[in-house]
Amino acid sequence: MFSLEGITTSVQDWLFMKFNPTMALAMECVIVILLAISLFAILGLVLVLMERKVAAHIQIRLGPNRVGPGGMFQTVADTLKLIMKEGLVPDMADKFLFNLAPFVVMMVGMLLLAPIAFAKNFQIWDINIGVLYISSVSSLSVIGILMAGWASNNKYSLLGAMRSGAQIVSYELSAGFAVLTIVVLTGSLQISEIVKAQENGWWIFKGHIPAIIAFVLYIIAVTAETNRAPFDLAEAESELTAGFHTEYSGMRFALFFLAEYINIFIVCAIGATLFFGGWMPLHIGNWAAFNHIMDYIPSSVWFMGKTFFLIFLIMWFRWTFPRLRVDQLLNLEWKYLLPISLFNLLLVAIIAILGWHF
Amino acid sequence: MYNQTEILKDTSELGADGELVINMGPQHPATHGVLHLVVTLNGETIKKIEPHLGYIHRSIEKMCESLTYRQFIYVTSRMDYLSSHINNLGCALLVEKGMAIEVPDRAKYVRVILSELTRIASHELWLGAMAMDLGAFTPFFYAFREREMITDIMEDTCGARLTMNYIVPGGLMYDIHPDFQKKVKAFITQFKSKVTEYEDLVTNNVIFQSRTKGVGILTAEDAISYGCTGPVARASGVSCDIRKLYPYEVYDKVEFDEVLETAGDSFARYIVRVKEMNQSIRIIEQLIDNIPEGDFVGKTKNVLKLPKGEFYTRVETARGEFGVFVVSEGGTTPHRIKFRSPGFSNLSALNHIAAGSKIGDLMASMGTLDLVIPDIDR
Amino acid sequence: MGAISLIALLIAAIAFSAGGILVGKILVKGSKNPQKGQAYECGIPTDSSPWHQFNVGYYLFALLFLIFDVELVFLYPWAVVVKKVGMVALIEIIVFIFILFMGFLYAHKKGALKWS
Amino acid sequence: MTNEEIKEYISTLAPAATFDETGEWLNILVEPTALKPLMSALRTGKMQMNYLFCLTCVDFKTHLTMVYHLSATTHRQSIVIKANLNRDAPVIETVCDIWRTAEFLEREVFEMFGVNFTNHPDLRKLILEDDFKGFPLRKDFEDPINMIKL
Amino acid sequence: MFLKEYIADVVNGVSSLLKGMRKTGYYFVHPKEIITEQYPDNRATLLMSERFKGEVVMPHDAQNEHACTGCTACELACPNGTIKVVTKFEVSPEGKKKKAIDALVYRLELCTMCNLCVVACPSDAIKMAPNFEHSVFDRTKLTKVLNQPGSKIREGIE
Repeated sequence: MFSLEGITTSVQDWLFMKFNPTMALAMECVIVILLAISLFAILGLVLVLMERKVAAHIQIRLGPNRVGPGGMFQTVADTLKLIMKEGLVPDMADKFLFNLAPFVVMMVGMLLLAPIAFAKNFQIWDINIGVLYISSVSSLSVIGILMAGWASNNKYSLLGAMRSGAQIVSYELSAGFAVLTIVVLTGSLQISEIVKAQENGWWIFKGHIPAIIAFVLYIIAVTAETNRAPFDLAEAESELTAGFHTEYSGMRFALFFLAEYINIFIVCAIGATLFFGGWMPLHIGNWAAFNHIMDYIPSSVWFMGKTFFLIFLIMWFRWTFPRLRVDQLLNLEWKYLLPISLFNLLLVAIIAILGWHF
Repeated sequence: MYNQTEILKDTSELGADGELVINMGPQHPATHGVLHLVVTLNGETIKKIEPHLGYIHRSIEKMCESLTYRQFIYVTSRMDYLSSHINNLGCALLVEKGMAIEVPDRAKYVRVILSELTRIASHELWLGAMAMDLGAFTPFFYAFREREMITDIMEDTCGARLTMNYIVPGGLMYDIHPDFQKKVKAFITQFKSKVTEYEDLVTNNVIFQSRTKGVGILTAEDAISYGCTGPVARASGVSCDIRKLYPYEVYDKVEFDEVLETAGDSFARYIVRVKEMNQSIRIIEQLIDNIPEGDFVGKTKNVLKLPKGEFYTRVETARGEFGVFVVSEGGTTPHRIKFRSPGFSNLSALNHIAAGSKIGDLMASMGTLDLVIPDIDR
Repeated sequence: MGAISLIALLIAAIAFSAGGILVGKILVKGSKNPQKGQAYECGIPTDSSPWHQFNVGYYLFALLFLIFDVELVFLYPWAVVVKKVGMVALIEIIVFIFILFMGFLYAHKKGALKWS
Repeated sequence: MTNEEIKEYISTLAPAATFDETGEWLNILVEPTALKPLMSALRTGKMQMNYLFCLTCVDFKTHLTMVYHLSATTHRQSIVIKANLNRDAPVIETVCDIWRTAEFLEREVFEMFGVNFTNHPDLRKLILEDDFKGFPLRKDFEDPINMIKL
Repeated sequence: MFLKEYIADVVNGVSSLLKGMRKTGYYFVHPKEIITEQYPDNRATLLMSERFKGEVVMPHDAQNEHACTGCTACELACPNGTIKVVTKFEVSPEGKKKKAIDALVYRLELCTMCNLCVVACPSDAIKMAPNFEHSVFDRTKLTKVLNQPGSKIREGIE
């Protein structure tokens, strides 16, 4: 049975055996670069196709079904189209920032990959402050969006960027509090520790009420942070045409588009790690046989399954709800989510101290 | 690197308080057509909206001056293309009134049924488009599924899906399709079973309600002063349903309620339209089994000539009161024709109801005014 | 792998983005057209630049965020040790959050959370 | 109110008015100068004509005629007010401070017929381009490029 | 009470959202409800209403005969000048001169499908056909001559 478990260590061992340490490290870096790039490319293609298929089925349509079997290569064709398009830069734009913005957005997405545990022992960097690292790096993405909106010298872009700035920073708070809930329960910021703590039950079950509240808060907050409907005010189509990326075309637009989906993947991966036990299989109490069968499913499948479930949830939101207005959006955060988050944090602290969680 | 960029411009040259003038349209996803709004913004708040029209002005009024009374009816299909049948009806009624042409009952019944179907189709499209303006894409497809059934009925009977061109002065161009009654009944069942979906997805949705309630309030007095008609005025509590006030065809024989709301906000306009669809269904149900047998077209002269004088008819389209004003010199063509289009008056209220609200509210206000641009530009 | 992986990932990001844009540049022979350089404003030429002072509404939220985010960072170390320290940590954090909440209520009362 | 009563009432407001009852509604022809006071009186006086449902202009080749269709939402009686204008220099006072719908309708008449509305707050072209020459709905308007004669 | 209202707000809001999600979720798991028509693929089974007004055609029978007398009633009835009847004088075998059409020029790009020409035609020579695939690369191709080359007027139609 194929599993990614142990591959990293064996590759690393092999490299260090064959080459001198510097060389081995360099080789490792190359492998990471290649893996990350291919992951980005594949994720982009898969997620865009998934979005279109989910949207189509919800909207009683078929969705893309012409390119390849069942429309599987539609996104490949779209990417080719975007590559073949001319990347226009408005005359009045701040050209340096305009060109820099997609890079910033991509870098943020890429950096966030580092602490994610894709499978057992398959993690690029198991940093000991993993959760804090994710919080801090993900808040950088707003810079790319602000940069893009400002540099375009377009009124829609600027409005979109401003909205997105206010929105992302606001929702970062409740995302942070939701993450803290799990940190309180686990007592560690390290991703591998958090996953290990869920060996005999995921936090969403073990942490009961506060964990469920935290999960709901987290999902809402990350939907807003990734500028997805119903919080897609930064690119509200009917109001600001395309928001902050109105002026982007060709490959630069594709990078923004890709970054949006990568961000969704990453926040869902983190959500899966925190609340659904990452790559941990589903274990129920002392049903030994059941637990054993579950163990046979590779950890990478577990991880991807959970992540894609959350991604589906976020897509489901998008194709069901209308968009909020900008003041309502901020109201939701500051009047509902934030007080609830604070209250929930206290609740979880009490539960953790008294040991009421399972 | 930054020498090409003036980071902060002097605000004095840009008007007070950093006002931003933004063009919405003609190529904008929310204006549904080529409406051009010049919006003055302060931050997110709208200070002023100024419509610029004429992107698809074809001067239908001038065109009609060179068309005969048989021909000019079909030009009006292209004004408010979503209620083309009702526009045609209004013109035909004018000719019939001017020349005192007797219309057989069968034609009257069919005309009313098709008018109501057109109204439902128009409201369905509006519902989808309005939800889409507010960011909910899915109801659009659900609404279009039902609308598709109506267009199929229209296609069977009228031979066209949008610009029906089914009415001639004196009756109908040809008889209804043999399956007409069966299909309409099938549509009514389908519509009734699916109408709850709009409630789940749109009406009761907390986001939708908060986006539309209290947004774009138009008081009854303003509605009259701005000449608003149709669902827009009825949402403000102004009774203005031509079908009730000045019944034409067989509207005086059917039972239906004029839907009135008092709030005058976007949500009320939404509710009025949804309830109106149900009332239309009610009208159709009363008529569909009772279509009398007989001729579908009355006797008319070969060449229609309106007597010298002035004529005015009005009908209730999906958007409101559609008036046709004809000045005849006694010839075969009108001397002057004026179409009082509901959209034009409704649009004039836009600045009033949207000024002071957010950009997001503009979508709700504009969406619920149900603007069809060819109707405004004519 | 340690922190060096971050450099690797940064390189990956730059390579990915630059690669895509470069491939596009190489493949596409763009045509010159003055209209292509215009900013999009629904087909109407823009008359004024958007680069000027902007409504303060957005910034208020950024300021509030700063306060709360700093507090959030303080909470991280607390969250790690709360289980070990026990009741003392709980009382401490109740006091801390109470003060924070007071600030929040103050901001609310002042109308800073209301969009102007 | 019957037509006779309306006639009497209007005669007190605008003594020079002439009446025509051949059509569906009572037609009242007034002098352009007398139009504005009459309109104000109709709106605020006992007629309460609060609904201007059609405002247009007709080119009779010899003169232009402004046509105002008035109605009231309370008693639902409609009357038509007309005013003949000089074709070379058509000027009439605006009614858009009485009925706000008139603002757009008068702008349309302004560009299509060239009628100047005094005291109109914003008398610009609404539909046509700003540099458009001529008044399309007048009978003598010719546009050899865009108009196809059948 | 404030807190009670606050909680009720949250609960009502969330439940209304869940209702919407249930509806969309229902359609997601019921692919049978899909109504997409695979247009170019289902061309063979595509059902067009026989009344559909797609374009004006002139039916010809097996002997390549039509019923048009060239009376120009359709030309007069048309609001847009879509139809132009070009007539000629045909000499019959008996030496009698007879008016007949040379070409019935139909400009599809001007047509509004109002059906007035069909109604006006005294000999039912033209009718509306349910063709809707009109796209061409050159708009001059939209100007059609309705009578087929070499066609004749059917016997007995005046």
